[in-house]
Amino acid sequence: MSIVIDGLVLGLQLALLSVGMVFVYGLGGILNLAHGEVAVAGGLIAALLLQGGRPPVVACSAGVIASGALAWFIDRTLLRPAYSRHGEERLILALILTLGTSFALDGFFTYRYPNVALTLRLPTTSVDLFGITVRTASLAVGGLALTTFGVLLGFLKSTMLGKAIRCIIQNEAGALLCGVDVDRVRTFTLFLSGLLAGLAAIAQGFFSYLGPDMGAEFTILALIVAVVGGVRSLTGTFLASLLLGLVNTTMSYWVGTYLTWIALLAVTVTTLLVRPQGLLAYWP
Amino acid sequence: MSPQSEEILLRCCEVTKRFGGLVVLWEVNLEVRRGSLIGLIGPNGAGKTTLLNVISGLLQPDSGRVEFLGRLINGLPAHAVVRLGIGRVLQIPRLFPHLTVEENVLVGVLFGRRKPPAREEAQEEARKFLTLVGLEGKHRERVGKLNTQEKRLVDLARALATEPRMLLVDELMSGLSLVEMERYTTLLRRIREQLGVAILWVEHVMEAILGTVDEVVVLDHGAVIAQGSPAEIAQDPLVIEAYLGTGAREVLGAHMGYAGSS
Amino acid sequence: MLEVRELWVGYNDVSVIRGVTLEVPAGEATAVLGPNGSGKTTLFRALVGLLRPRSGSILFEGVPLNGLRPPQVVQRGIVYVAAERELFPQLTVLENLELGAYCCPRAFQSRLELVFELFPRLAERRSQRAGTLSGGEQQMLAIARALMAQPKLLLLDEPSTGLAPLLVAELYRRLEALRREGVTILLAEQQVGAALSLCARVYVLKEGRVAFCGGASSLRGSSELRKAYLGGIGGVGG
Amino acid sequence: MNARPVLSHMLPVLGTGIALAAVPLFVRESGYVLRIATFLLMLATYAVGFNLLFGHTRQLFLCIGVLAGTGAYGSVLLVRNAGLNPVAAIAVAVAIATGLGAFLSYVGVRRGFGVLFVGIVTLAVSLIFQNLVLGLRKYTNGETGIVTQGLGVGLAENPVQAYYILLAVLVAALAVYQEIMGSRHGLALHALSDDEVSAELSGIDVARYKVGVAALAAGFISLVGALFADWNGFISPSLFSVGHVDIPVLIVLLLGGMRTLLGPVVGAIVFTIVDAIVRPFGQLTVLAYGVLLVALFLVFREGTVTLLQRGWEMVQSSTQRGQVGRGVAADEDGDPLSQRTNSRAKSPY
Repeated sequence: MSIVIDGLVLGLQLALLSVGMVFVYGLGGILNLAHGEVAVAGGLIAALLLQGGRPPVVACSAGVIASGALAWFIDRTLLRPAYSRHGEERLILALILTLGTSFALDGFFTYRYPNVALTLRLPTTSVDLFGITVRTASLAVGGLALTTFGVLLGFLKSTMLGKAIRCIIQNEAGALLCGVDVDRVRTFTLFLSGLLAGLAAIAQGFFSYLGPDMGAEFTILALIVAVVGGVRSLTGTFLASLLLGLVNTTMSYWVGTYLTWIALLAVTVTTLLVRPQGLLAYWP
Repeated sequence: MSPQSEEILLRCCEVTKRFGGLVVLWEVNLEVRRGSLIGLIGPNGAGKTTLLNVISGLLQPDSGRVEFLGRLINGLPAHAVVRLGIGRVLQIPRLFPHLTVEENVLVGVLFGRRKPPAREEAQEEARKFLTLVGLEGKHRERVGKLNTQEKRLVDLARALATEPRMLLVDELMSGLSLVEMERYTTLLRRIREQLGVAILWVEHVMEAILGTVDEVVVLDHGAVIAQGSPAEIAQDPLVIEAYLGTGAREVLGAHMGYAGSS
Repeated sequence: MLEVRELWVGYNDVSVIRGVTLEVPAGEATAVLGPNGSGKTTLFRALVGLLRPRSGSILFEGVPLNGLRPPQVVQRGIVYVAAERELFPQLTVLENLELGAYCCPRAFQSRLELVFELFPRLAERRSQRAGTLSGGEQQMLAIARALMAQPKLLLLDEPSTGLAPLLVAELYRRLEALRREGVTILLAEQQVGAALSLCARVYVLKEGRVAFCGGASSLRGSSELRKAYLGGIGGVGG
Repeated sequence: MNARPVLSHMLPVLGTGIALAAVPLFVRESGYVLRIATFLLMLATYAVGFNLLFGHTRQLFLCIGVLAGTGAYGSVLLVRNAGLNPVAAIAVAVAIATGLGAFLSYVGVRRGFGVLFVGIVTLAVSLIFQNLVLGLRKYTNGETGIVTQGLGVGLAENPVQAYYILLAVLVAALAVYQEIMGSRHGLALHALSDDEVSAELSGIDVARYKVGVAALAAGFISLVGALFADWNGFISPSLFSVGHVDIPVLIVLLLGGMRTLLGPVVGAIVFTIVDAIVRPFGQLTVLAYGVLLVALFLVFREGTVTLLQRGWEMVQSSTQRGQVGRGVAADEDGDPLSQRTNSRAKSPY
């Protein structure tokens, strides 16, 4: 039972990570391969601030905001030339630009901060919840993720900007005709995706640790979730995250890490082969 | 007409195509005889281009048969359909921007025929078709340098270079002036007479088509609503309704010459 | 209210609109008629900034619109209802309307009442997803969403497309009511009869040029319209 | 067909071969430089394959490392565990990798994947391969890797001989490339990389070309992979990871110029020099790769070879403006971002 809970919480963390990627793809037709590095950047800044003796809450918030700012910066600088193109050309250009960015950032982090890692230890390791032993880390991450999604959902459902995001994903032309400034919303979405990625990095800090070299892994995890969930569907992303989180924890419990990875990737490839549009493509 | 010219090249039987829940073609029947020039018209969204896509193998019909020279061709990939003798001219020309004008046509000569000619001959062939469409002297230019009219002509030459027995032409006239339209109509007539190619011509500029074609087929909402000579079509109340909408007849009735009929 | 002078618009090197000049007087409904491919949609897209004109000027209430992007045009009070409707299928009717009021959220409540009064059907379906509405209701919603932005000028592109004749009649009754409320309308239509029932002034486009312009009454009995749609050839039988 | 045109269109290939063949004469005393030069040859051959895949058929295969790794691990395991003789083992491994390349391409074509999905699927394949090698510890020794000394054809013993063998592979790849591009198939590849629908409507069997090209590229890549295993004396999964193979190859191709004959070679030379400079800084190489990739794609997307060609054409046109006329003049002010092919000067037919 505690494995299931761990799996679900891991799923929530995956969702934090991948929802941003899906947003950006849905809005801009850009797959941000530097997404994982954005998360790591936030985590590292939080870790550095912690080392400097700042209180954890301040350090973590600063890290999350830094992630958002980095994503915003990438949008305003590197992605400009990509936005001026359309269709497949934009996709390829953005793909290679963000791939390069991710390498540059990864190289920088591992070179400059090889030994910095973010770990957030909680006072107790596990608690008893309705007769089930649950790790406090799981509780913390679960709480963090659920709160975030609550806020995010509220934002999407009830603010004008949130609605604008949802409607651009559905119909960009329609949004333009309503007077939505698509360009600006797009930039804001990158910022938002950065914030979410930063939170995912903090969550990683609760679970175990976050090192400077984990960007690529994060990107790939987000990519897997996005593909399985159908790159444009939020509900799909959410469910795919939970599913893959469960698969991940149960598999690594029963068979070991390598096979888990292979299983995850096999799920991805199979999904692409059977339903290229993702599991829940026709769902909202 | 001689019995040979009566021979049916293409036959569509009950062709139906849906996109999701939307019916784009509904049991379309169509016959194209050897060497004939048929206009396919209809309002926006009538399914004209979809029909051409089904015939040329870019889309597969959901049901029904497409036969060419008595052979079932639905299920064949587009390149195989081209080699059987159905050329296609797209509405917006899609050329190969990194190749010269002549090389663009050469692609058609070398790959669109069942038995491609040897290299020197192929080059000559390509020039022959460029001359036919009036692009002689442009063969070494890169297609990116051409204007859209010239690009359309290159596309036409490329389609002709595959030695089709039937040419599918999609809205050649959009965005043209009357003088330019004249040029195209003359060109298409010449192609048909010189090469004996049957032409199925989708157009929504009615004026261009009605004076040129032998027969008109009218599509509306994916179904054939009328078929006949241009003069018959221009008077057909169903066609006028499809184009001008209900009520138009009442408004313009007096002038239309069949006031009160319904 | 809207003055278009010598407008040229095109894609790449093909000009679709070739020197169109037209005027839309405030408070009136004006129709742009013409067959498929005559350039109606291109004209509208240029008016709202989705396409950049090659030359010519667009004046709205005396102020030039050239170079503005769609959101800014909407803010000036020109709202475009595309033939494709461009709704947000997975949002509810109410949410679609809310987005319509994106530039003027404060006026939302008052506009909503007005729109529901005009289209009571939408009030009944306010929490239904837009994608599940019937074709007629979707068209109503598209127009209603445009009205939420407090338009001074409403551009309607083929609102009758895909609607049954009865629905077309109903739609035009609503449009008539709107016009009486003081909304200026510029309408592109294939359904000549319906358009003439609403509009006082008519332009007929043909191959990107104005082939006829004048009062609706002077069009009745004129052969221009028929020529534009069916060409000169069929005229023999008339 | 007479011999002259064949010779003249193979001239750049031969020239490259001769120039590179001279390298060992100059660096004989320095084993380190020869090693780097040998690695350069492999990189260039990978890039020739990737050029066919991405440059000419728009198949973004992010699994060049897997194809090379299949050649390497396949041949080594066949010798070690199945007792095959090295040459036969390499042949079998190359055949397997060729099949894998063709299969991946076929799946992509069949499902109608765009560049993005092909990229994602092949990236996933790369990760699966990594984890598979790690997981099958019993055969592969996992991360520890396998010492391949004495398992192969003996390239490790004689570095000069190894250099020439790999040079022969590169020249063969270039010759095959040039031969294809000079034939009617070259025209088909140019056409389908410009517009697949149009190519199909001109009668080109796009699917067959894509799968065929993938098989061919996979063959060359895996052959080099197998020879690398032997030459290097050691293989481990990280040597075939995306970061170690695919990214450098991507940079090499962008640096040299996509859809050109010599782009891969020129790119590999420039890349090797840059790499030699930044390598002492350890992790900074990754940073340098990244910055290079971004900078290249932003400002230098045409590649060195195309730029040189353009410059050459300009020089030519200014000296003989009268005869060349519009054709060349038109080239100069063309779209600066579009990539040109090297065979432009000749007819690609």
